Amino acid sequence: MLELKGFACGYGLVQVVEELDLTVPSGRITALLGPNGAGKTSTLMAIAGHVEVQGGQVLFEGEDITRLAPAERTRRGIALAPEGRRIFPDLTVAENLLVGGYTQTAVAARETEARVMALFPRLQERYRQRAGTLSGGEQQMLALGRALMARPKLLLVDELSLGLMPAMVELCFRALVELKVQGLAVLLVEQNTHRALAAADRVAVLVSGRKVYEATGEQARRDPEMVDSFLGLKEMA
Amino acid sequence: MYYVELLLVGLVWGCTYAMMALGLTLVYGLLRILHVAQATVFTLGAYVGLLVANHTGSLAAAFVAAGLAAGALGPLIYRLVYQPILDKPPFVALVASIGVLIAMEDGFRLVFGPYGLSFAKNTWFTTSLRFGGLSLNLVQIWIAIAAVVLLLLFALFATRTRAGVAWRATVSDPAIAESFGVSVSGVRHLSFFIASVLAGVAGVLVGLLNNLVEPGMGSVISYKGLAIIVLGGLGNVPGTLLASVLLGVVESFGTVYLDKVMDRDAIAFMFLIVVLMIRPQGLLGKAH
Amino acid sequence: QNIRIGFHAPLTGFAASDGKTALQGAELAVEQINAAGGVNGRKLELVVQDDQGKPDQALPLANKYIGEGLKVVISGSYSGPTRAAAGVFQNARIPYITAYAIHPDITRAGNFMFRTSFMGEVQGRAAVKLIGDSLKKRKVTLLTLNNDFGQALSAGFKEAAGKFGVQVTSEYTYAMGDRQFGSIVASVKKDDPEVLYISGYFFNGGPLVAQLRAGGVTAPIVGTEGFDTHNFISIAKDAAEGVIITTSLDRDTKLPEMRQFIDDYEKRFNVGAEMVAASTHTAVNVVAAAMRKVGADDSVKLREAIAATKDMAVATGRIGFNALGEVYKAAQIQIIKGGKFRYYAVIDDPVLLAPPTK
Amino acid sequence: MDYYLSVATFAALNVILALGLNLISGFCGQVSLGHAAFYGLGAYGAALCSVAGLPMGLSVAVGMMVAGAFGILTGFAALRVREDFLAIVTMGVGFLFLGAVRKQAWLGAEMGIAKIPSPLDKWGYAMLAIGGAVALLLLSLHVRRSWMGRAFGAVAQDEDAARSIGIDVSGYKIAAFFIGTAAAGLAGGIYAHMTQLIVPDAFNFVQSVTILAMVVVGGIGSTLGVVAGAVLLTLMPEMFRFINDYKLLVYGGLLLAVMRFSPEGLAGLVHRWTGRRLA
Amino acid sequence: MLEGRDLSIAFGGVRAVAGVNLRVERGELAGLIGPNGAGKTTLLRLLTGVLAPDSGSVRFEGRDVTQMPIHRRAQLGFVLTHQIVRPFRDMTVLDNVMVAAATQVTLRPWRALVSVDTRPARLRAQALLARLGIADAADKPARSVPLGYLKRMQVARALALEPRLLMLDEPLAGLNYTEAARFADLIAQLNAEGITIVLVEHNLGEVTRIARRLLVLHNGAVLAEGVPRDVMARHDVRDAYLGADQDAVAHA
Ligand SMILES: Nc1ncnc2c1ncn2[C@@H]1O[C@H](COP(=O)(O)OP(=O)(O)OP(=O)(O)O)[C@@H](O)[C@H]1O
Ligand SMILES: Nc1ncnc2c1ncn2[C@@H]1O[C@H](COP(=O)(O)OP(=O)(O)OP(=O)(O)O)[C@@H](O)[C@H]1O
Ligand SMILES: [Mg+2]
Ligand SMILES: [Mg+2]
Repeated sequence: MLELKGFACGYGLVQVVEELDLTVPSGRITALLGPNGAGKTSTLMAIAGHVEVQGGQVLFEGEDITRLAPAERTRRGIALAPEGRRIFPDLTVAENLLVGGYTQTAVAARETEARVMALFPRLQERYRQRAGTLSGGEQQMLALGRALMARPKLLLVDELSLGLMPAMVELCFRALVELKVQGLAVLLVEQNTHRALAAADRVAVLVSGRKVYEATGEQARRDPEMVDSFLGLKEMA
Repeated sequence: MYYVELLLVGLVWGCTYAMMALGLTLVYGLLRILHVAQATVFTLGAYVGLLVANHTGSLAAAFVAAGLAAGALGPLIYRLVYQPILDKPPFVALVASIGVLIAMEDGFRLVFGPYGLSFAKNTWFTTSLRFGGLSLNLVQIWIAIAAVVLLLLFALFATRTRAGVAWRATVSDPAIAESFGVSVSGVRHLSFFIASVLAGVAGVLVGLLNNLVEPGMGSVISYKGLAIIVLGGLGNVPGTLLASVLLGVVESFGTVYLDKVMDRDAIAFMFLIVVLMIRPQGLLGKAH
Repeated sequence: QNIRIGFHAPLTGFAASDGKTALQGAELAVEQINAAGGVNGRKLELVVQDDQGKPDQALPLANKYIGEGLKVVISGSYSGPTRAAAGVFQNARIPYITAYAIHPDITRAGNFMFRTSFMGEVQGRAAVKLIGDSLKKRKVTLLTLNNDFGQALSAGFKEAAGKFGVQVTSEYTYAMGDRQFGSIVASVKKDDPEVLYISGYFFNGGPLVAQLRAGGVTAPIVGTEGFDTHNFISIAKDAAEGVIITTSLDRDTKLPEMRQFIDDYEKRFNVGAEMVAASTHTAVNVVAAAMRKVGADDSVKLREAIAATKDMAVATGRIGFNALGEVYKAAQIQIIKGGKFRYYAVIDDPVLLAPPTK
Repeated sequence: MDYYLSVATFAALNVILALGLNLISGFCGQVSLGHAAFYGLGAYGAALCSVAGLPMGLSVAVGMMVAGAFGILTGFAALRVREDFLAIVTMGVGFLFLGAVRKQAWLGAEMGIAKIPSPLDKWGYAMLAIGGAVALLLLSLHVRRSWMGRAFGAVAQDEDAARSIGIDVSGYKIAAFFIGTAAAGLAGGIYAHMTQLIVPDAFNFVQSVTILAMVVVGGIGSTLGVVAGAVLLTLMPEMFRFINDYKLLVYGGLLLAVMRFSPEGLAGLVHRWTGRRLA
Repeated sequence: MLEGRDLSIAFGGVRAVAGVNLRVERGELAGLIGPNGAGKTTLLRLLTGVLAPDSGSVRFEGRDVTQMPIHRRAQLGFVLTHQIVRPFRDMTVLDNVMVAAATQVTLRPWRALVSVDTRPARLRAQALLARLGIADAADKPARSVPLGYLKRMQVARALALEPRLLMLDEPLAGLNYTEAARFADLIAQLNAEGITIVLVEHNLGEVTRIARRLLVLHNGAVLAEGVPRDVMARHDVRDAYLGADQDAVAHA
């Protein structure tokens, strides 16, 4: 589905990720882990088209999308639930979802919306509420729901559990698993290593902008200590 | 009767403000830019309208031409001036905008002369309708109608259409909106276009009302426009409307009753300051 | 070598329209004088500077003229810059002639200062006589432009009102930038005066008169030299008909110098002559006449020669200066008829129009 | 000579004005579009005292205090409103000052105040203005180095965060407004005595914008940059006298060009070329 | 040490905090937990003065501080860190901490004007950065430093104020679990050194590990209060906080 080849990204003169090769297959959750500042968010934002790709290629369904505008990527099937959620606070829940499905026809959007509502019934209850007044968890659901409205083939999720209470974290992870079962490719960035390992089919670890470890979910789960050491936490702790 | 007349005068004048201020609100809401250079768009509209009217004798043609000319200038200013400095602190755009205003005002003077031009025939202005002791001329009536209709259309657009929702999404987070397929650059150009057409049309109307089009005619109304968008609660469209009308009325009464104390501009800005000291977020703005 | 005469005017900024007209009047005078052989065989040359109508621009500019060794300077500007420059030229002992700035302080800066137009107060008095004696009206509403020009005119008007039995029943003021006068029109309708006296320039007076008439005010309107331009008529259109103004230029004049100025100006610039241009034209001719007498190189002698000007026929009539450097001349009353300024009356009252002598 | 002296005096006055504004806007982050009003308050305060017979030194000091006092009031306004709201409120303060003075007979209304005693000669004023400019320059450099400058920086960047680490945000804002506007008052006092004539229009919105332009063209926050900006923008219209008719066109165009191509102003250019940050 | 009496605030229709009473004793480490939107952040903002309560009062060391401005409270040693990190973005990390370390000097603007000596503040700031393990980022501008560093910098900034009462709003969010554990240890250590701490956290594992006492907020009111083990054992707490998936969470 998505393939990064010799990928590098950064901000002007600073390159924060280099020489990254990564494959994100459909029907799988791929977890991208790493300590703070490793470049996970930057990678995700670069795939979505918001951060400058400074080297290598981004291939999506075999086509080079390295230089495409963000909107065009969405049209091709990439959707983003960004770090910090970044819902539109002044718009209602309904309007947020409308923007999410902006590239879809009205009919398709209505259909997708029904599915999102089935996934997150809470959003139905808050349908006409200003999104800025939702609680943290509800906002996270909205961010996921908004991304799903674009009917993506690839979903990019940054910090799914940040600031969520445990029940909420659980709910959101369940939703992800359900989506992957439906055939979606998911690229997940997460600090909650245990939770991420539990859900992931593939795991890659990024440290200081370089990939230091890659394995299947099975392998990684068998040896979480191993992952920790790659995260650079083991020897510090 | 006298008070009713003062009120009416204020309302009509407030409508002119509204047409100017709505555009400023659009631009501010989207880009956080205090678009002082809107004044030159207004003035260009007035000049083009006047030249076309004097040439063809048709006011309809004048409005269309003015709207188009203004509608071209606004997005052009965005492209050449604002777009490259969007990520800079806001005063950068403000000073650049003031630079455009100074240069263009002088440009108008060089091209059209310092004296100002007037309409060869201005039947709208000379045709008055009388109701009891009140009289309004056709220009004033058109101003009121144009302001109300255009603002209603805009309100419908913003809340009821997909494009309107996309516009508001862009206001709150352009990068993410873009990511969902909203063409941010398109929305920005469109906003400048709408704002500029409004300003251009307002320019012709004010030109007709004064029967005079001059190089500096836009600056004061544009400063007041900025005061209005702040008064209304930056980026808030209904607030802008309310503030425009209120300011028109305050000025209308103030120029009579505070005549010995301060002039018209001072009255307007004193009102602004007093309101903001009581409600720092503006009349209909949201506290943060 | 040419004789260089300083000339500053607001060529840019809010007063650029009067600045341009003023410059044209002066240029016409220089062209005419040079065509006739110049002064004592030398050609005149204007050294033009833009003061933007701002006092603080006038200071460096005045110093620049002094630094360049000019012996005489003419102001084609408003009171602000002219007042600011006056002190500088007085200290440098350089004759300084203001063409149409009306503030009293200018000539009081010293004996090197002259004025070829009416002081504001004098013109205001002329208007009172016009209203009281010719129009025979009593109750007047003043619409005063809130700048030095308007305030000076109104002050003169109010001061003389009692003498002619004229009563100021109300006064409203407006600012330079105002073009919309709805509340003033409403107030005038409420007051219902017999006559209106409006100070101001064409760019605010034009819309004001138009709006008054459109609002149904029918009382006669008396204006000032600020309306004395065809631009006023093209703005106010039909509403301008019947407006009477006090000014220095008579379009139906019999005086050859004035007649010739009016005709030549129209020929040269393709627009009707205006009071502002006539005034700068006059100033240049006063300077030239003085130079013919005492030469162009000694500013003190030049001052004496200018001060001695008496009963000189120029574009604005027959003029002379009093001890303060103020001009004496008759006030021309013009009326707008058929879209043109026409003769209405002359007020030639040496007592009423006497400028102050100190 | 006289000409150069008077240009130099105006340049020095503009340096005082621009550095004062830079303290408020550059150091403390409070955008002001009404600085000319304080220039005017200083000028009127000093002029009234001087006409009433006070010696010049005392008059100028009173002018500074008047401007500073109104500056403190504006500082209180800055506690209520922020950023763009504050920009427009200060713009309003400018219009309010002008519109009120225009109508006050005791301030000479439109006629302004004339015949202000003028005890110094041209050299005297030039020296005084330049002395004031140098003093303010040193003060600015000192403030930047002092803890006041650091606290200003914190307020400018995030007032809520500044508050939560114990910085008296209100106190600093008011201090910035006081110092900056008192400086403008100083310039106003010197100006009034030098020209012996002040009229309201000299302190209008365009003047405020011109001062802001000096700050921004120089590089907001950079003391040396702002000095350069003030001198440059004073000299430029003088240098452009020969193109009389296009002066404002060029001036506006220049403002635009600087913002467009070097938004950090002259200081930004120096930084780009030499890699060094101007103080 | 700190006492909130009957604190309430509403935004529009939402009663975010409704009649909360709470006491924090000197030297304790209290955890404040509750579902998303329970009103924890709002309560903290009321206590520290960022928001003014609609009703109720706040007492700090026996003094009524309800009307006292934030910076004065901070100077008294009553300090809050923000849930969303707010560095001075254009300053270096070191400068960020230095400004906080100099509150004695910056207390009065006029005194600040005559003080140029930065050494004491610099030394203290450097020591704090070292203590929090971020000395390597001292000279980087805060804008370019990753979130984990900023979170620690924020705590360094708070410590520079020599707080006696520290309120931390989700300091562990965004840290991975080993980092979170280290950070929690640090918090416990600070507490052991005598700083009273109120900690808002969703990371239950760490809060229950280091906090002596838990307060559970639900719908703007205190639902339960007591020793972590007892509180977490209560059914109403588990229902409110953990939802239906109690088992899953118990493992987290
Ligand atoms: N706008 C920016 N300009 C310059 N550098 C940046 C910018 N945003 C991030 N960086 C730098 O890029 C590097 C990677 O940051 P990124 O946010 O991608 O890390 P991350 O792995 O998502 O970390 P975290 O777990 O803290 O979210 C960091 O060193 C950061 O300082
Ligand atoms: N300024 C505001 N305007 C309107 N509602 C608000 C405002 N601030 C908070 N709220 C509402 O008050 C409630 C409590 O919010 P608060 O931020 O205190 O929750 P919290 O317990 O900190 O949640 P989280 O764990 O998600 O941070 C929420 O429902 C929120 O939407
Ligand atoms: Mg990240
Ligand atoms: Mg919270």
